Amino acid sequence: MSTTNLPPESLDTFPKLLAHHVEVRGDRPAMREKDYGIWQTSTWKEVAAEVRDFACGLAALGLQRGERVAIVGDNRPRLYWAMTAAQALGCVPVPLYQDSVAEEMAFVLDHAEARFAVVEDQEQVDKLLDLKERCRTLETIIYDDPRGLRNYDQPFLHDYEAVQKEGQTFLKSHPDFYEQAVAAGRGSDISVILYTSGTTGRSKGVVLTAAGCINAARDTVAFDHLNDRDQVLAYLPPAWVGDHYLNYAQGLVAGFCMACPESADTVEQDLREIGPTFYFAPPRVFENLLTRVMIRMEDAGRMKRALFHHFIALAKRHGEKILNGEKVPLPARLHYALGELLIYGPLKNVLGFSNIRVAYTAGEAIGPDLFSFYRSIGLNLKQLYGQTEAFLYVTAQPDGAIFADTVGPAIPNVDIRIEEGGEVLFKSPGQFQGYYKDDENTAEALTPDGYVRTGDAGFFDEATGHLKIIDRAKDVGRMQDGSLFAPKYVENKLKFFPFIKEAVVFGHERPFATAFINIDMEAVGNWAERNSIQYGSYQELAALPQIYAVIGENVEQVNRDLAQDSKLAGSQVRRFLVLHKELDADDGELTRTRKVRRRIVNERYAELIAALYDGRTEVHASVEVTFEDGRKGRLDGDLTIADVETFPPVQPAIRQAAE
Amino acid sequence: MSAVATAAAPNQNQQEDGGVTQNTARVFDEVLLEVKDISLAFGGVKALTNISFDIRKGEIRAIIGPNGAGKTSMLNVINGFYHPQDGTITYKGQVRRKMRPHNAAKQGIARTFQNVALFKGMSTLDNIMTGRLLKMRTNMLLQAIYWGPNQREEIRHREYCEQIIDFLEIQAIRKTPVGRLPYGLQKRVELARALAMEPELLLLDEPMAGMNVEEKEDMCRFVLDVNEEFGTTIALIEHDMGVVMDISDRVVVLDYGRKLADGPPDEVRRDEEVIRAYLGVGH
Amino acid sequence: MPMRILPWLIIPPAAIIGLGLLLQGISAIDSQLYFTWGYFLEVLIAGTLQGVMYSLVALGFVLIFKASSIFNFAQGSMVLFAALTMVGLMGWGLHWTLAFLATAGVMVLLAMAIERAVLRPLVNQPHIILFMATIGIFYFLDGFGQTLWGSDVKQLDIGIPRTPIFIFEETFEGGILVNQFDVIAALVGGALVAILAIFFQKTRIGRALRAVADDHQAALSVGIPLKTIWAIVWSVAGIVALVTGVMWGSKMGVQFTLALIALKALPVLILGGLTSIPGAIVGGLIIGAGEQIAEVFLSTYIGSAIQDWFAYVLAMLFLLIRPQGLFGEKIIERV
Amino acid sequence: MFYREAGQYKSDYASDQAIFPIRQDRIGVLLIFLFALLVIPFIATNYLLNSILVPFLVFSIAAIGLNILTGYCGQVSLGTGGFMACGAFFTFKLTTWMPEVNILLIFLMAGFGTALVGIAFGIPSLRIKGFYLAIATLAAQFFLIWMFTQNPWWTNYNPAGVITAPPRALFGNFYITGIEATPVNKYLFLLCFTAALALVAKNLVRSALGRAWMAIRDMDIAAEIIGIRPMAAKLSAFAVSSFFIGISGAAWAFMYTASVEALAFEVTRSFQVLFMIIIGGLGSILGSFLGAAFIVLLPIALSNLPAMVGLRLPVDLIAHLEFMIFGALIVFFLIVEPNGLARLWQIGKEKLRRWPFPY
Repeated sequence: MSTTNLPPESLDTFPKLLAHHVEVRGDRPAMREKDYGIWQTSTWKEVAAEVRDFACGLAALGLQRGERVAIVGDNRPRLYWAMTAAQALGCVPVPLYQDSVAEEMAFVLDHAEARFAVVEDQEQVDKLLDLKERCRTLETIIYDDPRGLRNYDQPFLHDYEAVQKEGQTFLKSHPDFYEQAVAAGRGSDISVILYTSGTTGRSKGVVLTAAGCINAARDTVAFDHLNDRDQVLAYLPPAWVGDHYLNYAQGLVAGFCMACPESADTVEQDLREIGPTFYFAPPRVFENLLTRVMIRMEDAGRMKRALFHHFIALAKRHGEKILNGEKVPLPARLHYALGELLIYGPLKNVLGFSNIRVAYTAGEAIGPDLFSFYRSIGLNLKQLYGQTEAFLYVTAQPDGAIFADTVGPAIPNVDIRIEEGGEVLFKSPGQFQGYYKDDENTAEALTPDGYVRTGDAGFFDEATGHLKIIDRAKDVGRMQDGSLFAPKYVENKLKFFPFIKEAVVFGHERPFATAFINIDMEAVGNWAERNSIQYGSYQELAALPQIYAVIGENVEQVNRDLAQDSKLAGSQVRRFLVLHKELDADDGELTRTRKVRRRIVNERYAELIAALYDGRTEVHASVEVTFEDGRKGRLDGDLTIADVETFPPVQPAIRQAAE
Repeated sequence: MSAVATAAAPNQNQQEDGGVTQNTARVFDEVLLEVKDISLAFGGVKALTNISFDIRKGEIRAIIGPNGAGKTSMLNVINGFYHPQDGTITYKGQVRRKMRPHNAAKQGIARTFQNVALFKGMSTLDNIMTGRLLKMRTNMLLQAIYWGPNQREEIRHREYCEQIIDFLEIQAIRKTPVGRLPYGLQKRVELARALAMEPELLLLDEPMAGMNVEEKEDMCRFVLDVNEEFGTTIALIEHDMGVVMDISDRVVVLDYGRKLADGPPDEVRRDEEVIRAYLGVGH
Repeated sequence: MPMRILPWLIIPPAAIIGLGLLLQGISAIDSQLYFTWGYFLEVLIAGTLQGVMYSLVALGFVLIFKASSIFNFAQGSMVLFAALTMVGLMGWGLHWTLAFLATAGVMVLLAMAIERAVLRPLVNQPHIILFMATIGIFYFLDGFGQTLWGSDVKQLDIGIPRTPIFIFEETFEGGILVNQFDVIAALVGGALVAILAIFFQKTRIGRALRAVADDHQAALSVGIPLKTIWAIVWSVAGIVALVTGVMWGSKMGVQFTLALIALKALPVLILGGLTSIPGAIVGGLIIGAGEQIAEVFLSTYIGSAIQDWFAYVLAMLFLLIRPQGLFGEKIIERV
Repeated sequence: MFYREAGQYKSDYASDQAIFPIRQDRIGVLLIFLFALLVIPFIATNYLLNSILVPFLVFSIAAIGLNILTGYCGQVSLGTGGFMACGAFFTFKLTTWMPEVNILLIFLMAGFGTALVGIAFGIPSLRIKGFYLAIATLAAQFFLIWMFTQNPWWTNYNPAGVITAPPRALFGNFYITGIEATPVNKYLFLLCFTAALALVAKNLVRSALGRAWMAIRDMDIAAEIIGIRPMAAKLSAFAVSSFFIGISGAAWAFMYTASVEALAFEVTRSFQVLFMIIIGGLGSILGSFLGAAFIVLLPIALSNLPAMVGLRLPVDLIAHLEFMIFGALIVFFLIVEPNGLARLWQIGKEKLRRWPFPY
């Protein structure tokens, strides 16, 4: 069933799609940006003109077909337009994470051999000027925001608008240049190279073709019935596949409007204002949001709190069924409608979720309770499973068939195969061509018959036919007694507690499982304030005995849950410690997308892990940290190790799929 | 004497923070404002005695001196709030008769105050919009109807104010009542209001007083940016000698209502009399 | 700034003589205007004595404004309330001296109640809010007094002679008629001012009150809590109201219009300055005399009953020339 | 709770600067207005119209006027009664002089006349401030009332010094003054007129003029230094304020009481309106309406209360008790919420917008 007006299949590059939207919906909004206090809006026509001028300007500056153009910055319309402009010229945009450290950035720039870079502002210009020595190919830098750059007199620095002006002049002498350049584009052209921040080692450039990107996006646009009345907020890093797919590619396919926030600090406010209809956020965001909802409700008056909890409990019983269109008795339906008026509606409004038709989460497993919470208040939150290598989607849950512990069936035109060892393989229209200039890794990632290895372990749930992901294939281990050890599974369960921000569980080839815990500064700090407990720093807060007590209870609860499942009962956590520092991407402990880098944690905290297993109750920790400005220092502290009760496995009972 | 501590600081400061420094010596020729032999007294108490100096177009001019040296009185004289008993003020080549502050404003002199003088009952945006009042033209009847010419004018000036808001990075507090803002931000809003007047001469009375190091750095950057981007001439009073030496082109030193020294920062710093006044020798 | 004495010795007589000469001139041209110097002086003295009564009311305002920056609109209803209470107590058979003392006690209690119930919760509010609150008190006391004691007109007689006497019979033809009651009232007023002056100069509390007027912080360092000071100052104002009520009440009877004499005191206040006790006295005299002279000599030209507004216009014109009032210092505005 | 603001973004300054930027507010205000316009005339009794709604609307206009001067420009005035009298007597003289001119136009002309008087009495504000000014405005109050009582010309030599509203129609047979005017007619006219005036006031305070007033109110020295001419700002506030108050005086005399003497605009009237804006909220148009409603309803409630609970008290005692309770309530209210009903409403609205969160 297709209610969506998909563009003709012959349009196989993004610039061609742009031209199509100018024809079909030229005066509809294509892009909004909160700037100067209001949502400055550009129609498809205006966008096309901006893109054309900039593309011609790039050509005038000497950009040649096939070259890579680095794009560095936040979600700014002009940077997106620069991507399309590059693609129009048959060049390849390479978006970079704007907050990545100099070394990472230098590597990517060098590896992609970018001669042109389009950047956001002075900060990025300064960064690139520093790197210019090391990146021999970099020749021209174009900046969007001229603020503070007045006195920079380097000849290779150009103002975005000046480039566009030049493009207009160029266009006068080459009136057909742009149309010809766009027409020369082929679906087989490389559309974009996305560098993955990879859990291990150097970044790899994922090469995606234009036709692949567009075909993949067409499938999901049809799958979720997206159309040109939809609106999204582009707040995720443009260098991440999620943003490039969900907002850029889907937007150009479906013709919907992409809104850019005013700044990273105002995303929440901007989300409330825009009220998107399609929304994506990693589970972490939903989790933080729920934590804050609960904390704020703690401060509400008694009446309001009672009302809130009453209706949330009601939603828990009936909300999901109502959302799934299942049978619910009329009184409960009416009761729920009252709840929608008094609690759910206002709550979604304050969070900016009122207009959302489809919301997705992905990237890691989401706690079932967390997932149910949002669905029960009427937010159509679904899970998908995907990868940069697939150009995002591999599986996604269709409306009405949602299960907290699955990621849904393969989406149309995607083929999935489970390998002997449990690893998930797929073949999809959007799948990548290979890693850029890296045949070795490409060969490793692809099977001889053209399937892509995901590196994740999973299986198809028999009852639902949906894919279930347990963990990274290489992280799924065995306890010493040979029973299954799925650290991520346990960590996710731990992280669902409000005080626990991050957890790292150890146990592979060990007699029992142990864990590092990171407390959630906001939640714990709030709790400490309410109980008038004095603390000076994160470290002090983390070491409080009261915190250990609360977290001990949390771990015990998880153990009780794990004992329900005979397969995973062996993964119960017997000992844990609360880390004195937050795991941090700047120290390499997390990826930019805030996933734990297990290997590095293992290395950096070897002493602590040893202590967890040798029976010590206290251990001295000393670890190197990187401050925001790049300086390094050491953080010292004595950490307590606590023991937790474990439970014997319960005899396996029949689990219900739609729990 | 409290000035001692601040006076001692700059020498170390100078080398350490290279972040916001006016590094090259700039040359200015055109005199924008000249005060000559100004004397001001309040019922027998002399606040200023025979002060003469000039402010040149495009420069950042600092007025420094110990507490009670008459710095603020000097600014008050320049923008017409006090009327000196003696002396002349020449602004843009014209000798000025007695004038009220709003006339000074009309001629392009804007200022900020030592103790923030914002309109507490209004939002940040409205405060900045008041800076545009001189440039707004529609009459009362059109304002009563609002739609049409008045609305277009409102929008035009709103656009200008939004640019200043963007420039000073105060987007997040646009609609916040200024009374609720922390002190540092209030100072920034006050600067924004003065900038909204598109002044030729901007008088800043201790723009960094009561700020922490980070806020001071921001403010320094803004002052330099304003001078650079808009070409606004700036006269500022400041206690933090490090700041003064870093950002100003020329410095005039007052003490007990008299002028002690006048010249580039380096010269003034070495001046015997200035050192004596600041160290309190002989008092 | 030292108050220069000389102008005060020269200006008033000069102004009086000048005004007399002016009126004499007019009467020479226009026979409708009756003018003799004796009649002029008689009117002047009657007005000045009336002015003392205005000063009494103004004094109550000034006391409170000085100590707390509150413009106490309820001063008028305090006058009414005090007079009603005293008449009521005398109606129970108390001698007027006892009734006076008992009423003074009531006024102190009232002051404490106002401080506790109204001022304390409103501390640190803008002046306009406190002003509105005193209007609330005005209404309350108005209603309260009449609920307790009834609203009919009552006579208050404490034995002040009312017979008019003639003075300067040899200088002016027919002499000058002076109301004995007014003279006594003026003496009482003068005595009250003297007592207050001693209170402010010589007692510790008085000095603290003056400190409060200058600076609340300084007052705290004197060691007397602000709320105590407020209660005291309102008590003093209450007793001043009582004296005012007795004088006005015995002059024109005790009835609800007594509350409106507050309106009479207001031009006195802007003329003399809200914070100046001498200003209240001198302002009262000027307003009293000016009003009387205008009523007698000008009503032919501009209509009768001008005493309703004449004082205001007089005070306002004066302010336009000298915005700080008679005794205020020139304000140097700072930024 | 009822706010659904997600998705109500502004893509141009015009809608960002709208009076009611939130859609739910627009709908709410429209519903209230439609209810007042289309439903109330059919269900309201004459008592409700004559004794509550009409005076409420008349006082609302006066309160808006005084709020412009005191709440927005910071100049305390106690001369409201006098200016209302101006409006009433000007209207009377104008409409008896030119009976053929439409009464609406006469009202406006009377308003402009009062504005001129306001400017004259506003001149002292250039030199004096605060309570001094408040007292000085009493000069206007007493002088104007004296003028209207003493001079029989103003009443067309009526022996009782009373002016009576002659019958005047807005159009055709739609009489809004005089005995032919039905309560419903008066109410409907006043409703639309008040709404239009409130819109004008709101437009002024959100434009350049309003900002100049508020700047003078908040810090007059700083205002002058950014180029605002204090004289222009203050006198314009006096003029606009008096315009509104004059019209409300005219409406009082011609539509509420229909026959009135100058003493109806005594100084207590000035206090009454001042109470309205203090209790309603200084510097708020909405507050002017709320304050007017409060002050109109309170005495009615107070005088009906004893009878409702079955107490039979002598009339004068009831009057005194009313005074007491009124005074006590004023004080109580100032203590509870010195910023007025508008502030309470604002807090409530913020709570609703953030619902279910407490902050």
